[in-house]
Amino acid sequence: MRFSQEREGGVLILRLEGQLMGGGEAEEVRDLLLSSIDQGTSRILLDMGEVSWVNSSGLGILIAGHLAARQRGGTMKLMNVGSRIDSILNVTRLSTIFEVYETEEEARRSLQGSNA
Amino acid sequence: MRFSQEREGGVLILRLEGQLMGGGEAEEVRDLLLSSIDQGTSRILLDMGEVSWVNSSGLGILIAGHLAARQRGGTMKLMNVGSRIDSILNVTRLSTIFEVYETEEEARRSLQGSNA
Amino acid sequence: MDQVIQLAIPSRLELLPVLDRLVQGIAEQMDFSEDEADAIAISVIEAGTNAIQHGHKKDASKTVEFRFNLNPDHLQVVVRDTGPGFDVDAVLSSDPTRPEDLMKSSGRGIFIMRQMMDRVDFAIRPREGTFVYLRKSKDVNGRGVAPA
Amino acid sequence: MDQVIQLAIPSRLELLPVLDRLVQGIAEQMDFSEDEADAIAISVIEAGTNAIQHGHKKDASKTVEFRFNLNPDHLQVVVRDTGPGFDVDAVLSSDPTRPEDLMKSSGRGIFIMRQMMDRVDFAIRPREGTFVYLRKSKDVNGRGVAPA
Ligand SMILES: Nc1ncnc2c1ncn2[C@@H]1O[C@H](COP(=O)(O)OP(=O)(O)O)[C@@H](O)[C@H]1O
Ligand SMILES: Nc1ncnc2c1ncn2[C@@H]1O[C@H](COP(=O)(O)OP(=O)(O)O)[C@@H](O)[C@H]1O
Repeated sequence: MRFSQEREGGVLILRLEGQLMGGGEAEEVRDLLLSSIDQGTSRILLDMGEVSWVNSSGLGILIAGHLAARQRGGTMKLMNVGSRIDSILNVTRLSTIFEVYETEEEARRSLQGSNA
Repeated sequence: MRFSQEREGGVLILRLEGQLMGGGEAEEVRDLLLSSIDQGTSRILLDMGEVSWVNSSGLGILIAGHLAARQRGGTMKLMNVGSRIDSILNVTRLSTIFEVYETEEEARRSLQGSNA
Repeated sequence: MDQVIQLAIPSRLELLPVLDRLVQGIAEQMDFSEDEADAIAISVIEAGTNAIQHGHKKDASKTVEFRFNLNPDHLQVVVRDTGPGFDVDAVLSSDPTRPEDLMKSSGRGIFIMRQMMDRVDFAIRPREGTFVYLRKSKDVNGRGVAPA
Repeated sequence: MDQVIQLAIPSRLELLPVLDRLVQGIAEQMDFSEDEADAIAISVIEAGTNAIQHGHKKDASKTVEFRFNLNPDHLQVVVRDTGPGFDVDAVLSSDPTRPEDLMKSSGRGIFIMRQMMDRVDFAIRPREGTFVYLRKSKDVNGRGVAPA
């Protein structure tokens, strides 16, 4: 699990790479999400394009981010979700919770339009 | 290990795919090589483009084909050799024995020009 | 007997990707489809995660054992930890997809295994530990992934 | 002790690709470069091939054991079969790259291991079997592949 971050117009874009499976670097993603939200950045876009794998611990991290952003009146959205991860989101019904965008443009537009 | 064969102008083109590591299907490659040569096809081109891996047993199969073709006055050449396999050929000095071509055109031309 | 692959790893979550690689290799060797291979891999990883996290409390000196039985028509995987076990019935009767549970940050591992595999069984044996049995058949409606 | 991964497989050459996957995963986990990972994988495969072919004569009921010791600065792999062993000195003194041996269809496995790894040692122990020790260090001139 590697990640890089960008900030643009009040939106935090977090690009994840590898396996989001809990332990080590995956916990750094949780910490970064929660501390950014704590510091006031509550509009977050997770780029899942390079994520090959998510297990239930990884899903827990996504949920933690989602809840924290919402508590601050913001929102966390996903983009570039591959078919493997899409199937896990479907199986666990988390697809009904996370907003998923196909393209970066759409995702950014939806977040920058919001007033969080 | 999977393979497919083509015959063109007296040349047998064998396209290998996967890991050439001895056992099972790799032995089928040996059998095909030796029986084709036995039946008079002694100009052979091995397409290694989709071969991800060769171990010492796989090298033994290549050598068996090379020797059998030569005994019939023919020749066996390689093309599309990736860097992993190239390094094994170098380490074992088999690079001094096998003729390796970069492109299919070159390889075919060299074989069709020969009179084996 | 001649189709058993055994793996033993220390209880470290960082090793799960290594497990993923091995399982994908075994699934490929058995000619499972890519979807099926993914389903098997994630299930074994979930079972391994539970063994490390709940069974061994991440004590790296404790070993998690994986036993892969490669049969012509199915794969069986047994995951073993030496922890105290848990109340299986209670866990099996909970459903993490109920609207009120959907936001819980945990409690999905066993559910995912049961969605992805044909059979999931548990055995808690005093002094021996906790055993998870995962089974996936070949072809028979090759459902690697549950419908949305 | 908490960095040991163990694998046991039946003596079937068809399982070598599974071994390849596991070794690549371990090498990746240890942050070896791709060239180094390839070098390690092919060496472990050669040792496994010998254990299956020479040590166990492909008797699938016999198990080959692999022990991976993950250390901060190096990986050590021990490959064990329960066969009778062989004359190590005789094999080590032969060189498959000599012009007169170049066309031999076998006799390259141990040579490849020695080119690819930093250290290769053997132990033949009565009643215990044949042990091959392979060692690869990190960074120190990261030579995954010998020069042409
Ligand atoms: N190997 C195990 N040893 C002890 N307890 C376990 C084990 N596997 C599962 N459990 C228990 O079952 C519960 C549900 O597990 P699971 O569905 O995987 O979700 P999660 O691990 O996210 O809690 C765990 O919280 C734990 O209490
Ligand atoms: N694990 C083993 N058990 C018994 N004999 C072995 C073992 N490993 C190697 N040998 C012997 O050493 C020889 C050289 O091995 P190697 O260099 O790998 O080449 P190859 O396997 O192609 O013969 C083998 O032919 C065999 O006689």
